[in-house]
Amino acid sequence: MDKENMLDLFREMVLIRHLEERAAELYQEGKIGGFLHLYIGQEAVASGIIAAREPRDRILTAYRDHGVAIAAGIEAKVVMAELLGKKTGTSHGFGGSMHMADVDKNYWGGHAIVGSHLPFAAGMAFADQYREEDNVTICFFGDGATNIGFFHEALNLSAVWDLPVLWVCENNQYGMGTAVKRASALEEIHKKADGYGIPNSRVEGMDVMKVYEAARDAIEHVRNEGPYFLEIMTYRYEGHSMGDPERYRSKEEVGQWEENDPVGIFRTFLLDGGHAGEDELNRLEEGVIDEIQEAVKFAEESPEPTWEDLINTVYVEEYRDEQWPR
Amino acid sequence: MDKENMLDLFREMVLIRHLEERAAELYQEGKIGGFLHLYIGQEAVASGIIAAREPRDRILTAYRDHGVAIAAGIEAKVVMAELLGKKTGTSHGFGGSMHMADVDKNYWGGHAIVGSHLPFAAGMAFADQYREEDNVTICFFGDGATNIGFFHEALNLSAVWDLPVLWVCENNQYGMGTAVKRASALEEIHKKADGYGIPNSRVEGMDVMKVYEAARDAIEHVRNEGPYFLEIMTYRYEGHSMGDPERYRSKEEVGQWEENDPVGIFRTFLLDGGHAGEDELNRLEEGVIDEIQEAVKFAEESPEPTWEDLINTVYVEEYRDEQWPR
Amino acid sequence: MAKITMREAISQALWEEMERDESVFIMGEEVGIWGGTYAVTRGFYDHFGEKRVRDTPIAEMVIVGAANGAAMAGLRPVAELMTINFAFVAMDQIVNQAAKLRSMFGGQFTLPLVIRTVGGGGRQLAATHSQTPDAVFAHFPGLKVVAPGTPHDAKGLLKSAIRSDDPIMFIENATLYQVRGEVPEEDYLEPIGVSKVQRAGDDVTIITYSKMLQYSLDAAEELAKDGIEAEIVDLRTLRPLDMKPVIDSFKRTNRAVIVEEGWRSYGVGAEVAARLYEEAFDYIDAPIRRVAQKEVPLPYNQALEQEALPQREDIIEAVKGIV
Amino acid sequence: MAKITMREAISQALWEEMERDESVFIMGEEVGIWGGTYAVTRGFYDHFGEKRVRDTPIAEMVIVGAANGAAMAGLRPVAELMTINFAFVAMDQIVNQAAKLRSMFGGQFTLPLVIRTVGGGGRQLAATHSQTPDAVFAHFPGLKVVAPGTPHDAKGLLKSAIRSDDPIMFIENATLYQVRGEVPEEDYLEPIGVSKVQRAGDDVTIITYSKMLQYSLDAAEELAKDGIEAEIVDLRTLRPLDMKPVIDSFKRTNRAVIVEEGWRSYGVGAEVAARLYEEAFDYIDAPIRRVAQKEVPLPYNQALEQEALPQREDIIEAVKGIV
Ligand SMILES: Cc1ncc(C[n+]2csc(CCOP(=O)(O)OP(=O)(O)O)c2C)c(N)n1
Ligand SMILES: Cc1ncc(C[n+]2csc(CCOP(=O)(O)OP(=O)(O)O)c2C)c(N)n1
Ligand SMILES: [Mg+2]
Ligand SMILES: [Mg+2]
Repeated sequence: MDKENMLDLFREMVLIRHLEERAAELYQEGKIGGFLHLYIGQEAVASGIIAAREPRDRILTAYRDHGVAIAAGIEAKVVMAELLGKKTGTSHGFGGSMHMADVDKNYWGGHAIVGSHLPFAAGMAFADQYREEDNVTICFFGDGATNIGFFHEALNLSAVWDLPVLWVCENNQYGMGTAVKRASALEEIHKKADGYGIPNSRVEGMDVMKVYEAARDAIEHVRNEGPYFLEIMTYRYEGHSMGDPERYRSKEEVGQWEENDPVGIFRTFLLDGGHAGEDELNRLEEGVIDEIQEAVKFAEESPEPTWEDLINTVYVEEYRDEQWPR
Repeated sequence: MDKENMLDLFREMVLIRHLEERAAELYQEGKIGGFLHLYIGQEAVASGIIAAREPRDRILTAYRDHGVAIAAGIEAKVVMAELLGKKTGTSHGFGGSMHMADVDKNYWGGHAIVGSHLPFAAGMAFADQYREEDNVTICFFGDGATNIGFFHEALNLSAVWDLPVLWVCENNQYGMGTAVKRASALEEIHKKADGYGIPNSRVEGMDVMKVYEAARDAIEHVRNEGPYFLEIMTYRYEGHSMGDPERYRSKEEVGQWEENDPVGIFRTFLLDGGHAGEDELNRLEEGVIDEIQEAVKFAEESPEPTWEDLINTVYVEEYRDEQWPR
Repeated sequence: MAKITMREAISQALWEEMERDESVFIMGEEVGIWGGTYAVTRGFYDHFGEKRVRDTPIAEMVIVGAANGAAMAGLRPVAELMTINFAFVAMDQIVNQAAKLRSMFGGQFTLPLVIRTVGGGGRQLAATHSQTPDAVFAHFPGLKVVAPGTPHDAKGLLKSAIRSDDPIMFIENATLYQVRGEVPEEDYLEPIGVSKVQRAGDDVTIITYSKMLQYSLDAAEELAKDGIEAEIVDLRTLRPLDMKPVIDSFKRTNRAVIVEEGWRSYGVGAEVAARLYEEAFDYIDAPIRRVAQKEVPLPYNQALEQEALPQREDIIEAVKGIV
Repeated sequence: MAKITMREAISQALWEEMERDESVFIMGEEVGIWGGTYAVTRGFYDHFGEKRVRDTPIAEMVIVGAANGAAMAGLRPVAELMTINFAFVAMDQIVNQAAKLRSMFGGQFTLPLVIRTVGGGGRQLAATHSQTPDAVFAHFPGLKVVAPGTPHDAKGLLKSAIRSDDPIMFIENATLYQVRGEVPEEDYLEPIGVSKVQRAGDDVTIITYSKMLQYSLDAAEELAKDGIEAEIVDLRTLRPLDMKPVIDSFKRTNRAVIVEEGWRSYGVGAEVAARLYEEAFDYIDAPIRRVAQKEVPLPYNQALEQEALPQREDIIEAVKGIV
């Protein structure tokens, strides 16, 4: 990766971090509703993986999706507008925090039923295979999602049909308040892929360059040889969602992981490697702060979607029903 | 196993074989309705496994359940009565071929939604663990069932909660018309258990003594150490159910497996090992033929269940609804 | 016009649409080598090849789920669920995903999905394999639910469904596959969401669909012998629910019987009755009757299963009770 | 009597029944260490221990499925599905297994299962997380479906449910947990399957349940200012559906409005309306009105979500339209 790309990547991670912090504030202020799941601590995963994709490669994830959206190239203001439920948001205000997508960016959501999007990923990869296009579908999901039936059926199908999917498990140690070993027979989650004959590996997820390199190789593998499974070891610094009492872990544990802050690690890497100077990085960070501020302004000033907008999303074709609320 | 037990086992396998053949005829005659899935060819599996259980050990299986019912100790006439939809049947005529159970024999069905009973098995084993009873729950299912979400969730839970379940996959090479490798990422199905950290092995399933010995060890393991997974290699000689066009396999293939007929193998074993003489085995077989004849007579002469019988099964408690069809 | 079976009509619709459009493919359990458990896709695997006629593992969640994904990515999947009873295994993918994906993401993509499945009782398959839970699927906005009662409608509606950009649950009935009816030779479509008068009459309106259309037609012939002429309106689509032909008919007959195969409570008849009362209150001369399945899990025993299922005699009796 | 919240009432019911009967246990996602995502089981894990308060993997099929098995084996599971939206993932185990197992095997065993879950919209959770599909579950014979609207009923009904030998779906509402009401100190039960008059009145009958009971009570107060006295009948249980108090009331008021949070078509109101017309045809003075959710996947945007959900004003308007 060249210097410019590295700095872009750094800026992106900082952007995610600030976006999430600002979102938390807006939630406290009551400007964001619903559930809000922050990506703070996991930035290196989405950024590292997605840095390695081609634009034609598809991306899907679960409800912890703002960071992934940013890494997929969606503007912060569009993410912010969605959080505020505005028409200018990724999903025109109908999806909210958990359901962001921008298919022009090949970002297919943002899915809130745990595991439900893994079958979609298989189907999208099938569509590409069917049309003989060599796209890769990259599907993110949590450690907790590996225990649900969707996971099993989707992984099996991807292997039997030899589908070009990169399965990316973000192992952040917990599914809500349940530690991996209390929910999963295998703690080394990537080994579950052996049950489907899918090659796999585990990667340290706080170091974005390591994630990037692993992703590059994995995507290469998928494009040429079929499905691959990456387990990325990471951690979320905030609660599962806003309002989590966090009875399941100690402050010490969180503190230990904070010492491995992915933004900090990457900053050090850039400085120590002579890829950038303090000033440069600080300027980037200031730019991010401005961008977030503008994003909030944009979101706040954006129009609300209308009832007609909503109705128009439900069916494409004629819908004859006298009681239909048009 | 002593001689008497071996002869019982032989008789049981012959009984299953004849029962199934008679059932096929009754189906052709229109006396049995619904779907009919025969166990012919797989007799050594249920007989071998169940010979190794204690009466306190629970049994569950899928819709291919007549043979398992007989092995669980249910009388042929009660099975036959169920096939004819009679009140004297295992399920009082409400379940039919696919849904036989006799909880007094610790036989918990007979379940027709593929994979749906694997969660039940986990729950039953949990109940035993909860009450500190050292029962083992033995759960049979097909190769095809290992690709459905139920399988994944149930196996995972059995491992995480360390439940006393013996998982028994009857690998008869096909799920309906789909060969294992066309549906399952792993052809060595027992290795799927590795994905849950459950010890496992594969056993030749046409030789009832081999099945019995494997089951004895496996049940011992489960009783003392937690879940175990057995894959039994077997084959069904008849179609998936009555009316199967069998386009998915050749006559030659079936013929090859028929050379390994489990009844024939066991017969030879008994004769060669000096455990029984020709006459003795023939007498047993004649007894079976009589038993089946009587079973059919019993079933045909048995009363039909009434509407009231049916209604009484639906709810235990009072049901206040003016439109309820009492 | 040729008289063909419902099975042939459905098979033709699939075949013609696959010939017409490369992006249509079929996936499901035993759709390929077996030729479909109800023989609807016999010959497809040989003709269209493994690429477009995909046998799947027994895994309904990923059958519908992957079809959802393929549809989002621009293909036109026809996902087969062997019976509607197994649709419950895939319920989330149907009612929570297919029905909502487009709207929830602001209409960014279409979801041209057809889920073909088979419902109905009467074959002694016992409680888990005999259901007619059509109303349950019709409850969810975002889906369309189609359930034809004649070969003509089955073919025309299935073709429309495959060409539609909306997710559609297409519910066939296992005991209708042998029913014969006239079907045009040439390409034709039937509109989704349009109820249809299948028999004219002035004395009572029978509102029904799917298998019960056949029962109702039989009952109407019996009633005619007693001089009672029933008009039969076939809903054909449960969502959207096109009440116009129902109300037009009712305004003439002032009497209605709704006939469905599924359970009575919270069934199709409830909705139709409620709407009739709402939209034609001033035209009611007698209570509207519902003929439906008795509320028990269907038993294997044949006599009891038939006792629980609605019969032609029940329709006749209901009509005679109000005319 | 003490005024406590719905959350406390439900929590007490669980606690008392667990104290009373060793065979009762709780299983579900986050019921243990977390204390329940809606804090209903806070303190249970510490008090009853890991054995009886079981955190599970995120695996709804095996949550309900293992509960089915445990119930067959004689325990009394209370399986929690974090929200009713996730019940679709476990749909087969609920409607195809729990509802049918006892009957299909001829009544050999009982299935004393309670599935506790939480429905309702209005919290900007968007389409997949905001549903009120209660009617869907009520369609299946073999199940009972309970959905209380007050702390008093929640406690009494949940205790009855836990002691019942039938499988019961117990549907709470996320926005009701803070609602307060009087609850007796002593042990009491409320009968399952008995509708209840929650407010007396002579001018119109409002039939409702769960959260919409609260809305209806508010609306009734407003209506009273205009001299319209609404009688409110709370169904409390959707299956079985006890229509007697509804019909008794309707025979006096001759007018009815049915209020539910879920979608209108194929919803609860349809069944209640159909039955009213069937059972009290001669007492109808005006069309029966249904107030329900507009038929769209609920959007995240707050204003639009509220526009889709039934409001107190809708109830008032519906009543005024017929009195
Ligand atoms: C089918 C389903 N069950 C339960 C939930 C509630 N839920 C939302 S997130 C979550 C935890 C998921 O954990 P994990 O997959 O590890 O992802 P993480 O939140 O750690 O990113 C749960 C249980 C849900 N959304 N869908
Ligand atoms: C959930 C579900 N999907 C589909 C079916 C239809 N079906 C019945 S048996 C069967 C094949 C099962 O194969 P396997 O598990 O190998 O068992 P076998 O019949 O070989 O004994 C299928 C697809 C079903 N009963 N349930
Ligand atoms: Mg996690
Ligand atoms: Mg098999």
